[in-house]
Amino acid sequence: MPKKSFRQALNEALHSEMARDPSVIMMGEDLTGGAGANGVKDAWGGPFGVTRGLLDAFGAERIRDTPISEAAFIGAAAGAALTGLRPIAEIMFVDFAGVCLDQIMNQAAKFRYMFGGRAKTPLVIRATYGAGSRSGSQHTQALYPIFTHIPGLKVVIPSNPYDAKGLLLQAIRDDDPVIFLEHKMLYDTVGEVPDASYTIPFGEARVVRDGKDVLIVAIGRMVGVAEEAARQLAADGISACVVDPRTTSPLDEETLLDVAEKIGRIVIVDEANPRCSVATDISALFADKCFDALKAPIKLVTAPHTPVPYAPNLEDAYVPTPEAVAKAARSIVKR
Amino acid sequence: MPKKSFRQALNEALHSEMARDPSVIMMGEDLTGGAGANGVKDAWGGPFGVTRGLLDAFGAERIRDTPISEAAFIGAAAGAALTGLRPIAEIMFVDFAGVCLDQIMNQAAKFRYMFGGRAKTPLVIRATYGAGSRSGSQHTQALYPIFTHIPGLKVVIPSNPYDAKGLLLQAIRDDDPVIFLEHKMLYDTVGEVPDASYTIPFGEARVVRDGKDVLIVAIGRMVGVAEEAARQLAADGISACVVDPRTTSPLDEETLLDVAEKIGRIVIVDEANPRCSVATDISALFADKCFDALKAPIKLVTAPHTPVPYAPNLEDAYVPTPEAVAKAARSIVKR
Amino acid sequence: MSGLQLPQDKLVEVYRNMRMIRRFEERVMDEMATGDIPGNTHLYAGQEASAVGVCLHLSEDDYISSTHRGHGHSIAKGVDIDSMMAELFGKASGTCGGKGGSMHIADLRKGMLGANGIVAAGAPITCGAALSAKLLGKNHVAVAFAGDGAMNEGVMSESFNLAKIWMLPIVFVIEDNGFGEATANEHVSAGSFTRRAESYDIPAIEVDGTDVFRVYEAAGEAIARARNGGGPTMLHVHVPRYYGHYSGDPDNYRTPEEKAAMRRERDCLINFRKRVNEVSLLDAAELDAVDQAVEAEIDRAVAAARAAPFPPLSALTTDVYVKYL
Amino acid sequence: MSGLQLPQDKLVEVYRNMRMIRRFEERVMDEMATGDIPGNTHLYAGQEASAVGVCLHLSEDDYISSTHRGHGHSIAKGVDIDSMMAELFGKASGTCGGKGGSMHIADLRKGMLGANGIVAAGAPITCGAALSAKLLGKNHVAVAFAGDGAMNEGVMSESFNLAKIWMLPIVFVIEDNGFGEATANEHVSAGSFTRRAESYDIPAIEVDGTDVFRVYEAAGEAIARARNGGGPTMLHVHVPRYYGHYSGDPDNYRTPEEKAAMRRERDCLINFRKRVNEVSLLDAAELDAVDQAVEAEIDRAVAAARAAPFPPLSALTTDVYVKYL
Ligand SMILES: Cc1ncc(C[n+]2csc(CCOP(=O)(O)OP(=O)(O)O)c2C)c(N)n1
Ligand SMILES: Cc1ncc(C[n+]2csc(CCOP(=O)(O)OP(=O)(O)O)c2C)c(N)n1
Ligand SMILES: [Mg+2]
Ligand SMILES: [Mg+2]
Repeated sequence: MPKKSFRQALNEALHSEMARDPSVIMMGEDLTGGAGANGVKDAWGGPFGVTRGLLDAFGAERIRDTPISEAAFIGAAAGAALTGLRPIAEIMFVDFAGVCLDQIMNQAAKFRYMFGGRAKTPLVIRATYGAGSRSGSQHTQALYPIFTHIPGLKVVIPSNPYDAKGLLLQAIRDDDPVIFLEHKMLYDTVGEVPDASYTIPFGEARVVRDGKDVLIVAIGRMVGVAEEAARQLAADGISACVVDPRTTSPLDEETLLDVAEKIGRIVIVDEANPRCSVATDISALFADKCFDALKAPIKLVTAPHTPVPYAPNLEDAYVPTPEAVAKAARSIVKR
Repeated sequence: MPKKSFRQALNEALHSEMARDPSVIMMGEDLTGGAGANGVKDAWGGPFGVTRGLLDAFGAERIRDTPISEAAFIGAAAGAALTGLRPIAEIMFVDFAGVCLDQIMNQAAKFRYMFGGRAKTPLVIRATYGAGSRSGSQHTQALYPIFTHIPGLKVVIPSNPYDAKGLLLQAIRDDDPVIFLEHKMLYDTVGEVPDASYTIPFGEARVVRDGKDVLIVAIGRMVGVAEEAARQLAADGISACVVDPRTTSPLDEETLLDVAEKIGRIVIVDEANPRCSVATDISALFADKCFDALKAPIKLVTAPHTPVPYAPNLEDAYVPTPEAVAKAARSIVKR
Repeated sequence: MSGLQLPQDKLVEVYRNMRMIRRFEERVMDEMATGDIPGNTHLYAGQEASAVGVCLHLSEDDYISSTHRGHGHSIAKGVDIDSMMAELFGKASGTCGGKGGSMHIADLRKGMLGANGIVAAGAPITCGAALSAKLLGKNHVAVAFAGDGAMNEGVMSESFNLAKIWMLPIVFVIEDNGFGEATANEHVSAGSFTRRAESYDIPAIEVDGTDVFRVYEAAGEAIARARNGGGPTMLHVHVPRYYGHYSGDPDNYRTPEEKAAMRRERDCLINFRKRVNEVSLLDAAELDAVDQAVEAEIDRAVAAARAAPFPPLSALTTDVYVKYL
Repeated sequence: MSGLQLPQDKLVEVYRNMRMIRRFEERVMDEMATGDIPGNTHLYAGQEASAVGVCLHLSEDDYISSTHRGHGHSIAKGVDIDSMMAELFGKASGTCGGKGGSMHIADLRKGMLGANGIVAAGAPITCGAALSAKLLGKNHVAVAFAGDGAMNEGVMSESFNLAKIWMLPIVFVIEDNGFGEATANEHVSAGSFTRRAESYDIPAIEVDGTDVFRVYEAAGEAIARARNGGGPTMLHVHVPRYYGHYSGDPDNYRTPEEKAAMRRERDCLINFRKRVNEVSLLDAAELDAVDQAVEAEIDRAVAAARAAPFPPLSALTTDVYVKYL
């Protein structure tokens, strides 16, 4: 199978879906780069190069560079979704959701319910998230716990190029509002990605690696961290199972509970801040639904309850490491 | 001790603190009611009557009726807090945080950290929350999981008039940004409230009721629901302990763990939506830190993963009931 | 074209819709008193000429968005009053199956994108509907209704800018009733609303919202511009608010005198009757007949709403998603 | 008063500050290439006359807020370049102890309320500082710097309105470099920025930001108005942006020709030298001496920053709260 980057996988999904469905449009800031300027067109192909080539292929009516007005264009995307289009809106950094949360939380997410089921809102909001880029506290947050908390939203957090393409295609074809989160530090990771289109259903976790001594549940970029931890644990004879929920809303409780039942020892790895997080959410699921199978405390390895610092040594200490995950796993296996 | 309503307790705290400290100011929409009009001044005393009389006592320079511009006046309150004032800003319904979250999450909450500890932001944001008022999906949310998730914020959720006064006084004197949440359905509840000023430190849970068979942790309006459930349980010989964290950030882990260790059976009651909630947060705390003392699954009684419906029968079904709490408790006590 | 040149049946429709809104709101106020309508509502009484004068230019395929004060816009856009009344009572037969309530009445089949509990939130949503109309190549337009208070929400300004640079077929109708809740507009709004719109090169028209013919004419110009690819227009419509901000508002920040004068001198229904009578287009008898018909419709709507069942408890957890798991 | 009537030492200070900002940014660009400055930075080179011409009117007790492109404003407001450079390197000796970085440099002792990673977010914060100045009865003013792109964020409009109705001692300085990131301002901004401010009855002045004397004069008028209780003013300052949007930007959406012309014809330092030379206020030798002094200061700052230690790991969890538990 051809190898492609996470970025390229997303770009392919956007190209193929816009070609397939004329009602799909995109809007965002610097989606192309160079709009209205005299130099190269599509100069950026998006702030992270994900939307490159779409302008050429589909034109400025469908690939819309917006003003710096997130509330207006996210709201416009929601309104367009209510009325026959399938917009993909981009929030450059998920941190900026702070200026447009109303349109996401109180509008798009609630239309269908408030209107008694007589509306659908096929909207995708793409945003980058995550620490590691040395960008300080306002360009590095995870924030997916906030979206996962909100009924009416679906929350998708791909961990690898293959999933990125299949989940984005599903998101675009989905009839509900989807928050699609892309970790900046994953864009250059490479993996096998078919050229053809395929969708990955929401709410289906992926068992990344089988194991019998400890279950490591990991989200987004943390899946790679969990895999490395599993390798380290294997070295001292501990067999770790790694599961990637892929979507936090809906959450694949069934698979998570199946595996947890069998293993009974659990570590959850989450880059987000610890309070009211997806990590606590999944822990609470286990503590209620498979309590009798639990053999040890449920360990959470997360970012600390702090903003993301700028200094490289501090930012590296902020993000969960394979070592920290392995340590947490050992602490519950050997007891 | 004199009996006062929740509303009156808050009003007293505002009066006494503004009299004590000239740097305290307030801003919000219809904080007085009738600003610029020809009729009665301070006509509303605030949308819920909480700020009545402050205009008379302290004047329009300190009691500021704002335009409908939450982002601007919450940001202004944050900026004023950075520069020598101690503003109390009111968001009429916490649901409206959607239009000003950036100023709360990326600005006020992060100033001190981003600035390397060289700033303080003594800001209080008061907001009403909660279901029960037949107001539909956009005026009834809890949303405190979102604020609890955000480092740099403190989150206060009083459950009774006595705590309301003591916690609000602490909030105003506190040097960090505080989200102070008032449940609409509690304003008319009455309790003993001293006339004198007193503060209740943050991060100190209250043991509302002692008991040995099951621990019920409840937040805000749910504390009363938990107490009623405890009475019902007592009737069939089950002794329930009820604990009110009072602040979700900081959270009094020590008291919660102490009680949980002794009892080992836990129900958590939370009016917020269930995903990534304070309920899951506290459950995860127990599943990690007092796992060996747990005798049964940790049960969560929360709102469903839906917006708040308008129809009275549906809204009543949305909010956790004493019956549901008692049922959850029985399910883990009898096993 | 001047509203007075409207065909007879249209004139009657205008009057009927204004009366229907007025009586709907008055009746809702009465029913609130019985305690059978849950919560609170924001009544549109006094502002009828704005919704009716604008919506007369619209078809079911055109879009409107509304505010927390949305009954009038819904009725003017053709939403059925039986289901609206049922919605207010929280019944299963309501426009939203009882799940939305007064602040969330929406009917997409009629191009009504929803009342909205969040001030100004409808503006960008309506830009999106206008974008759909534009890209899906239909010749439809979208109208965003908002209040004077909404003009101070940033998303309003953002929407002006977006609508202009994208040349969207949209009209912003700012209904200025002088108040945002209990606060007078002058106390919180700087400058001029028309100049705010004009600063984005959006043409703005100030209109007396107690004269449905004036509204009709201004809206006609604006909507024609939108249909012909001329982009957005803003209407600043001055209207009286008959009741308090919401049904429970004592409204004591306004003097009895000014409220009496308002109803005496700024009533769109009285004005209409005067105008059509002057030019003897419709006689009083015809209009009285309309009043009676309206009364009967509203009685029926209330009776049906009262008789209807609440939604089944199962409705609590449906309609959150088209499909979740 | 005309900037050219400034005393000699002030004139030198103006030049020194502009040169300091220019060289600071050029040096940061060089240091970025070594890979030792983490992340990316937004460089202020080309826009110096705006920050310097405005801040010359301010004391340490006056407030400013800045943007993601904040180095120039910080230097102009008197923030020490050693700690700024150290902050960019992420060192413990940085303005924010290395925890903030380029987009969050703040120094409250100097009245610098912070660069900001969120476009337009500084505007309301600065309204709050202006409110403090007003209520605490000091005669101080606050200046909010923002870019052309920021004019399309709703909170900007909200801040205009709030500043006017509260008659705050504030000046909004909109630095229009023609771009928001890679997107041309004309492509995304409707109407006129000065008319946007004027629509709130805020006086607005359009200024050539390559001429520090023009900026100084316009800012003088605005700040005097603020100090005298006259409320807000908006300055629309046209400036060139020498580098790409951020240090890693290929900037290929601008032609080499236009970039060359920009540097040739719109350089505030060249202009300054020409002006003071024409009226023979300062001779080249004096200015060359300033250049050398600046060079030495920057060398020292970089050397110190490189030598400084990173923050201790314990710093990760401090400064989140004044006191938590
Ligand atoms: C974002 C937001 N802020 C505040 C409110 C509370 N609120 C509801 S209606 C209203 C007044 C709106 O005034 P205006 O726009 O003039 O509409 P009117 O009520 O006069 O029709 C306010 C402040 C809200 N619903 N949403
Ligand atoms: C709310 C928000 N949206 C988008 C961004 C991403 N962003 C950073 S700088 C920038 C362009 C700002 O343009 P302008 O205001 O003209 O300032 P300039 O960079 O030209 O100095 C954008 C879009 C952001 N930081 N914050
Ligand atoms: Mg109004
Ligand atoms: Mg710019």
